Amino acid sequence: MPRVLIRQERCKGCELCIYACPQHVLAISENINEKGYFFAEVADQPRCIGCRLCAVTCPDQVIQIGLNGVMVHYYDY
Amino acid sequence: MPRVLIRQERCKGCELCIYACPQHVLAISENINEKGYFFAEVADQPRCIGCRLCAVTCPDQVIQIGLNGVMVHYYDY
Amino acid sequence: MLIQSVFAGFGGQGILRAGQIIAYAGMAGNLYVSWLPSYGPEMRGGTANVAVVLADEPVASPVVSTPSVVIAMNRPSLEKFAPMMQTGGKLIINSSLIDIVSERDDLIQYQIRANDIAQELGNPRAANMVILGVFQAVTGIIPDETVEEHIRQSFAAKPQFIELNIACFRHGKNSISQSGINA
Amino acid sequence: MLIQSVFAGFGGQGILRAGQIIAYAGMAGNLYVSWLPSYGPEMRGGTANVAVVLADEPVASPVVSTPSVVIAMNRPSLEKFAPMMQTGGKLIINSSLIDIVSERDDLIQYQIRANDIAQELGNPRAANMVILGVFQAVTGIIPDETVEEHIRQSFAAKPQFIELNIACFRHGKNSISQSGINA
Amino acid sequence: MELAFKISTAMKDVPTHYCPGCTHGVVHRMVAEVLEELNIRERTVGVAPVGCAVLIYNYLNNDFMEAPHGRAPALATGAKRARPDLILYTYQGDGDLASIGFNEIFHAANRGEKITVIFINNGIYGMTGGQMAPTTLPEQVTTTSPDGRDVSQTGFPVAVSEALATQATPGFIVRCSVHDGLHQIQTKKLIRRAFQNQVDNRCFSLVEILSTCPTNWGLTPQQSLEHIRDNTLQHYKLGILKSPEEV
Amino acid sequence: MELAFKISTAMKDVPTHYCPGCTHGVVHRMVAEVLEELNIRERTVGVAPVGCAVLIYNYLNNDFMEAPHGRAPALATGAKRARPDLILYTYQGDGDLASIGFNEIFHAANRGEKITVIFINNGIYGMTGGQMAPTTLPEQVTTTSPDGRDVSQTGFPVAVSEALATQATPGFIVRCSVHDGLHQIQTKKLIRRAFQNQVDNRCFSLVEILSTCPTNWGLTPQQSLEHIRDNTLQHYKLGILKSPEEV
Amino acid sequence: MTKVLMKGNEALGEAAIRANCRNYFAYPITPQTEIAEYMVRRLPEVGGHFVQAESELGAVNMVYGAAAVGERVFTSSSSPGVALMSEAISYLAGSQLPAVLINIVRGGPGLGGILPAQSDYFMATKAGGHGDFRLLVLAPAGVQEAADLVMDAFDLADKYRNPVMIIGDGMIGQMMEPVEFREYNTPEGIDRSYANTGAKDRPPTIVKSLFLDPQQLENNNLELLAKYRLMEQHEIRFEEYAVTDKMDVLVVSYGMMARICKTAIDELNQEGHRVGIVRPITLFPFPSSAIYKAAARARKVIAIEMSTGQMVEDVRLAVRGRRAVQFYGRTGGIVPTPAEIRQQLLKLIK
Amino acid sequence: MTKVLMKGNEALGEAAIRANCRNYFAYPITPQTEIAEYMVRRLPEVGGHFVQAESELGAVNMVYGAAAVGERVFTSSSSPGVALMSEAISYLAGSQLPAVLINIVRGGPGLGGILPAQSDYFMATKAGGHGDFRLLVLAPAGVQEAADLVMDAFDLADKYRNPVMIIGDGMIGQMMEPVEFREYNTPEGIDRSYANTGAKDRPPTIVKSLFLDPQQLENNNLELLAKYRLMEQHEIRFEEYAVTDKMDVLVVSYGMMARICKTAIDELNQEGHRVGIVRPITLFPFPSSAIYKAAARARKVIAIEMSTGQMVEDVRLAVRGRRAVQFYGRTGGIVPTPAEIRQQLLKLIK
Ligand SMILES: Cc1ncc(C[n+]2csc(CCOP(=O)(O)OP(=O)(O)O)c2C)c(N)n1
Ligand SMILES: Cc1ncc(C[n+]2csc(CCOP(=O)(O)OP(=O)(O)O)c2C)c(N)n1
Ligand code: SF4
Ligand code: SF4
Ligand code: SF4
Ligand code: SF4
Ligand code: SF4
Ligand code: SF4
Ligand SMILES: [Mg+2]
Ligand SMILES: [Mg+2]
Repeated sequence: MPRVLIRQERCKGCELCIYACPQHVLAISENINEKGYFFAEVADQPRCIGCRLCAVTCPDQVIQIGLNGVMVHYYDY
Repeated sequence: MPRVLIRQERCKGCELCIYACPQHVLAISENINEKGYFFAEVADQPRCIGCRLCAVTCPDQVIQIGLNGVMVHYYDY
Repeated sequence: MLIQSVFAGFGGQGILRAGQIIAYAGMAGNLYVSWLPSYGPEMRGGTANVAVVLADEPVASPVVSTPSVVIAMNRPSLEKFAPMMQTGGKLIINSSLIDIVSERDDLIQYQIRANDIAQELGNPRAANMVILGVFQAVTGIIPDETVEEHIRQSFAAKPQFIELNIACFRHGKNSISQSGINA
Repeated sequence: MLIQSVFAGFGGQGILRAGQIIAYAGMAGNLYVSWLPSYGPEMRGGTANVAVVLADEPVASPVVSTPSVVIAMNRPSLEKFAPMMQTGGKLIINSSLIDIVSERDDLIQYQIRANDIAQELGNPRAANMVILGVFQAVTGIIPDETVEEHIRQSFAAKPQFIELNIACFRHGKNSISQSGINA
Repeated sequence: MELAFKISTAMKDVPTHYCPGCTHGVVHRMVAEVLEELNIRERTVGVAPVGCAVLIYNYLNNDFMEAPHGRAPALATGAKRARPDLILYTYQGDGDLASIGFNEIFHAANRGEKITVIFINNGIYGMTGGQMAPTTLPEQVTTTSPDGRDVSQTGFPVAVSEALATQATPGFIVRCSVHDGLHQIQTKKLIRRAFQNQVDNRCFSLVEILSTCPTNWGLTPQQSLEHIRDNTLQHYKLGILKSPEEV
Repeated sequence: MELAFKISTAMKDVPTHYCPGCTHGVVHRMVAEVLEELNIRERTVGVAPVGCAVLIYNYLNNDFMEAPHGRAPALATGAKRARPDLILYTYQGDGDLASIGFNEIFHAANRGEKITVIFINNGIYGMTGGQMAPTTLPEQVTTTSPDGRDVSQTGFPVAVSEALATQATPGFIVRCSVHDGLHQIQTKKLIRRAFQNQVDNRCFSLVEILSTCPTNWGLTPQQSLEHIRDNTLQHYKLGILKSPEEV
Repeated sequence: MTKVLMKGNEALGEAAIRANCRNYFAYPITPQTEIAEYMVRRLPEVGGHFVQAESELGAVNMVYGAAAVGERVFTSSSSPGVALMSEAISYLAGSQLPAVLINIVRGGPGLGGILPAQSDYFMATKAGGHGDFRLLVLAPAGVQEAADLVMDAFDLADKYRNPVMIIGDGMIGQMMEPVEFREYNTPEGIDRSYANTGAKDRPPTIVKSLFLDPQQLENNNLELLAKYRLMEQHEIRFEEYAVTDKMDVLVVSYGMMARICKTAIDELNQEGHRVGIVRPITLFPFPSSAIYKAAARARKVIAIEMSTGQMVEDVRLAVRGRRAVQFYGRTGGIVPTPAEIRQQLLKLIK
Repeated sequence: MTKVLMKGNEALGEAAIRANCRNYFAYPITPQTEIAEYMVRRLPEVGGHFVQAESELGAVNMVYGAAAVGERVFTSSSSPGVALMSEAISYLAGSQLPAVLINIVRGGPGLGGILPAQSDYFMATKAGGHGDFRLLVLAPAGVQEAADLVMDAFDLADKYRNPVMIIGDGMIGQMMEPVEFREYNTPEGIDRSYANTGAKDRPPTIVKSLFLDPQQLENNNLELLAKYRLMEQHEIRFEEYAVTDKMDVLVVSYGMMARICKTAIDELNQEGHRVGIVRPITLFPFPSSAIYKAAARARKVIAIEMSTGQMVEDVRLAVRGRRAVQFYGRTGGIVPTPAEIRQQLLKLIK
């Protein structure tokens, strides 16, 4: 079971992760973080397939992907 | 009738004209000019076909080719 | 007469333009003026601010290290500039975005819900004009018409926005009672 | 004691090497020495020259503007340096290539057919050693053996040439009668 | 919980000064990951450029020196020659590398310096506020090409990798992009190869990365990535332009 | 007597400082002839390099400015932009153009400056006494490669024309040689085209000419020409690398 | 002409255009990039030429080229960029070419910072390059003066066939102030016979600084020296303010720093102190004799700069030991406040 | 160690090698190319590294790189090449990196000529670059001293983490003189903690000159300033010769020029005149107080340089108005003769 971990205080709300996610797991929050950005949040965790594309695309090291169990190997990274 | 005109005081004796001449018209003199160079001289004028290669190759503007009559057009220059 | 003011906020809040309008109007009003934006690296993504000096003698230093008037459009601006102000200085706070006031008790503080008012008047981007109105109210050394004239000039390229900006300016100006803090 | 000499000629005549041998020998003889080649653009295709100073006190200026000894290996060298010489200076002329002498009557002039002699002795390139011999004869402040020793060192990489060069040096040295001009 | 994607230990845990969505951050992370994966962080020295990435030493967890504008390859050369056991890389923008510093990169490549170059081509001078770069696209509006780049006056975009690839000295020269996941994955691999070449003492390596500058392009981060896909890629072909195996 | 070959009026009637057999003189004469033939001498400004040709203004009969080492293309750019009616050419050696000044030539070419560049590639620093140039051949002995150029340390010879030809801006880039009569004749024609391009306001033009330095190669003038034929041509292919018609 | 409110950087560019300069070559660098951004719009309107160069080396050498063909031309940069130009600036001076160079100084050394500084005084006045040469250096203290001096700079460059440098700091570049451009007419009879304009009906001109014969090179140096002496006779400019007899303190300060000093001085004088200031406007030639005279009328002398102490050497040279010259400076982009200066002056007064 | 006869350029290179410097990067330029030609043979013998750089910009920035990884390194050039390095030299100083730079000065400005000159004094001592920084500058007067000072230069560079410049002229580079290399041992305990040697078991090191916060940048400047003050306390070197009471003339001159002056002085003193000389060996820090004291013992003071007058400013600063300081100079590659100097001194004596 993959889990998307978002360090919201680091997020700059660029939305790149949201476009990157093939499963539409992520969305922009209605709240702002301390820096004044509307941050990314997980909108639909169960859809997540753990592909890591959101993390690969995030310019600000906001996202980590947690895993319980076996990882599906979509691509080497 | 082509004629090779050599400004001997300008010649640096590099011999390039001599090697360039297809007709072996030119040679190095046994005398030196004011600058201390053994200069080029015409050794066998009648063989000259007026091809101008000696003049084209001379790095020191030593050689001009005079012409009485029609020039044989070996190449554009 | 010497007004050493700082207009501060996020980039994009129209802070530099507000300062410029005042500087132009000051010049038109025969004052000596200078306008000096911060151009440090803090520009990027962070705060933008501009020092505007209005004086009846030539301006010595365009750098304002102890402002007499500060417009704080966001919280970092308030936190940065309030401590530097002169005693008795006037601190104008955009209370739409800032939920605190300065702890200093030697300042005159004005709170104005600039974003909300602008939004209500129909142009959320004109918060800077609302707050400019407050500035005009608390300084009042340039005739209102002159400032309004320069607001018009500043938006000459987008005439459809002129009246709305003027309205915001006036609203800001009138929202301040002559004496003291306003919520 | 101060010898301010200039060795001058075409590039390729071994002028710099001759000067170097003398400088080395001078140093070995516990003299103060300096060796300063001209490195101007005249190098290319033109003349080469080197100023060699030998002294019993530290050398002040390695630049020789009024030489006391000049070796002229070709005509341009003679024409350039003879006029600069000190009164009483010694001018050594390679008469194989120079058919004149200086017009100055306050110099001691030596003519030596350096190229011809070298040729006769079997190495046309050793004209510099012939003339170095003359230099040794007319200055004579370094023991002959010391100079010869440094000729040997200078040709250490080509031992087959050593003896011939020594022979040229000796011939040059001995071809000068102790007093005055020699043809 | 196990992490299938975690933050590289070769990066410092601090926020960057980059604008939201700027891909400098993406490439930073990839470099850090490679240093970690190849286990070379502790013998790696980076050379910071002058450009938006001038503060890269605040983010990556390896030793750094800061170069005068454009001269990073010369610094890396001096450092690598003096200490061949260290891993040297430069991280340079297109103003830095393709404009003022093109001579240094060209000659470092041509001498075959065993260094790794990360070249961020975002087609603009980010740090100074959006002036035209040699790599700016035709018709692109910048503060010094306000009516769009006029190729008749300023020339066509400079193709650095192609120019370097023409030279005979063996090297690894590639162009890639970070405009979508696929390309990001590939870019990471190429960066790894570029460092591996150095670990193996093989050759000069340069990875040109098509990158964004949302702020000065006047686009959102997402639009910026699309701009690469739709426009930049017309002018800049991706691929391995030269590899040491070939030569 | 009519003259079938006469000394160009665009040259001053003075001896040069060049070494015997140095082909700088050959190219000088060709440039002069072209200025005369195209009747442009009176509106032509040359830019002298730093190198053996630094005194070119003593020999050619047109206006001249003298550039800092390597910067001739920048001077020509400034002059040509300020006075587009003038004909601007630079005359540069390989140290000047391919080493210290490569950035200036690269960007002048890339901007498409309408200037003419005569590039004398003799594979060595002539003026300073024979040090290695970026264009020095592998194994070639110079004073700074006393055991022969070691390509593993100093890289392979730089190919300027190839590097410039990769770029998209239209231009005329050719490499030719003066090592025999045939090639000399061709070189002259290419020089003429390079100036004609400018007269027609067409494009940037560069003529790279393989040239000799008998003095620092340690060869006779004749051997030097043979050296080009037998060795240099192995590394430097002749031909038109780019022409404005193509693009 | 009417007064307009203008950014210093833009006023510099506009003044150049009004001084009939049609050529500008530059490379971006904070805090003066607005000059380029302004010129790229304005020059085409007047038929001028702008190239964004590949580097400052490219820019300054394009300036060389345009100057050599006899056209007015300028470039601008900030400290590291100007340092890069050093070799070429020496060439410009050696070849006796007129050109205008603008340095909007930022904190150094090295990459330093981008905030205002005056730490390139030495580079401007002594040795921004190799060999014996000098630039004529003008230091405005505000946007209006900057605009005026740019116009003068082109005339002075032509008059002396020498590069002229305008030195400002980040404040001058970035601030807006009212400015009125004066009517400008290019002086008549500028001699352009040196220029490369095509050898038509005349022998070729050669613009160069190479003189292989040392005597000729010395002659060139003596020609340069003679020009510098002439500048010292004719071009020295400075402002005196509150210079009176029996001053407590004489301040010497230039550029924006001097303006800040003036505020402090006004305050002090209102309180009954006697503080005056000499503000050099030409940094080379330096107003040595004015300073010498003013110093003689003061108990104490202090040089105040945004540097660790550069102009102070010229002040000491000017004062010739007659007074000890104190120094106060801030660096790295820190702009001293009037209050800070006031405090320093009070220390001296006591 | 035995004495060998050696060209100055080669002795400079050999001394560097003996000072355990293993890295040299340079670009050819007359009159110092022999250093490179020597190093290209010698360095491989000792496992060192030489790169013929693409330009002086390349060379000096390679120096930066090698210095940043904590290795001894030097470069050499001549005037125009050194001017090109200005920006990078400022970076070296700003980043507090040790390195040795050699300038074998030739006539300028511009391309100038290739003969000996001293016209880069300003560039070496005041402002070979932007911002507030100084090089420690050493000026040998012969081949032996050049070799000795090179060894010292590396130690001084390490001691102060500051670039050190050796400034000579074409004569020093080209002449051969006897030289004996002293035993050299690298001082113990050089602190290399600043260096980029790989962040193993320690936090990363950062070699930089950028400080965006002006207070930090000012701090860096104050650190630099403190080093320069320390140099002024501890590193001043000069030679006094024939300095006595009641001198007719005190000469101040450096480098080879001073040697030439000494010959003239010897002659004059033998004739009964009293002429002395102070020869600065460190040009920065400048031996001001020695000159001040010596000047007090002389009727007249003259600075003699192969320039149109640069060091003379520092002499005037040193003398603080106590004596008028005369100047005599030749430029452009002309080396004054002892006779010429003698004549100048005689004029003053009368
Ligand atoms: C010598 C010098 N010239 C100019 C500058 C100003 N400058 C700083 S960054 C930069 C360009 C940055 O563009 P790029 O390299 O493309 O990096 P980006 O910011 O786009 O990542 C310039 C011109 C400088 N610092 N030094
Ligand atoms: C800034 C600078 N660096 C170095 C030099 C020295 N220098 C003069 S000519 C030259 C190289 C000449 O070689 P090249 O350009 O190939 O011309 P060539 O003499 O071979 O024709 C060099 C390095 C200089 N004058 N200026
Ligand atoms: S891991 Fe993949 S599926 Fe899950 S949120 Fe990220 S991008 Fe979407
Ligand atoms: S990509 Fe990163 S910074 Fe951007 S919105 Fe997503 S989590 Fe935030
Ligand atoms: S013209 Fe031709 S044939 Fe006649 S001499 Fe010259 S090269 Fe020989
Ligand atoms: S080519 Fe010219 S210089 Fe050479 S030998 Fe012939 S005539 Fe003389
Ligand atoms: S200015 Fe551009 S390149 Fe720089 S951080 Fe912002 S988006 Fe990135
Ligand atoms: S040194 Fe070489 S390039 Fe220079 S003139 Fe002599 S032969 Fe020609
Ligand atoms: Mg960029
Ligand atoms: Mg060459």
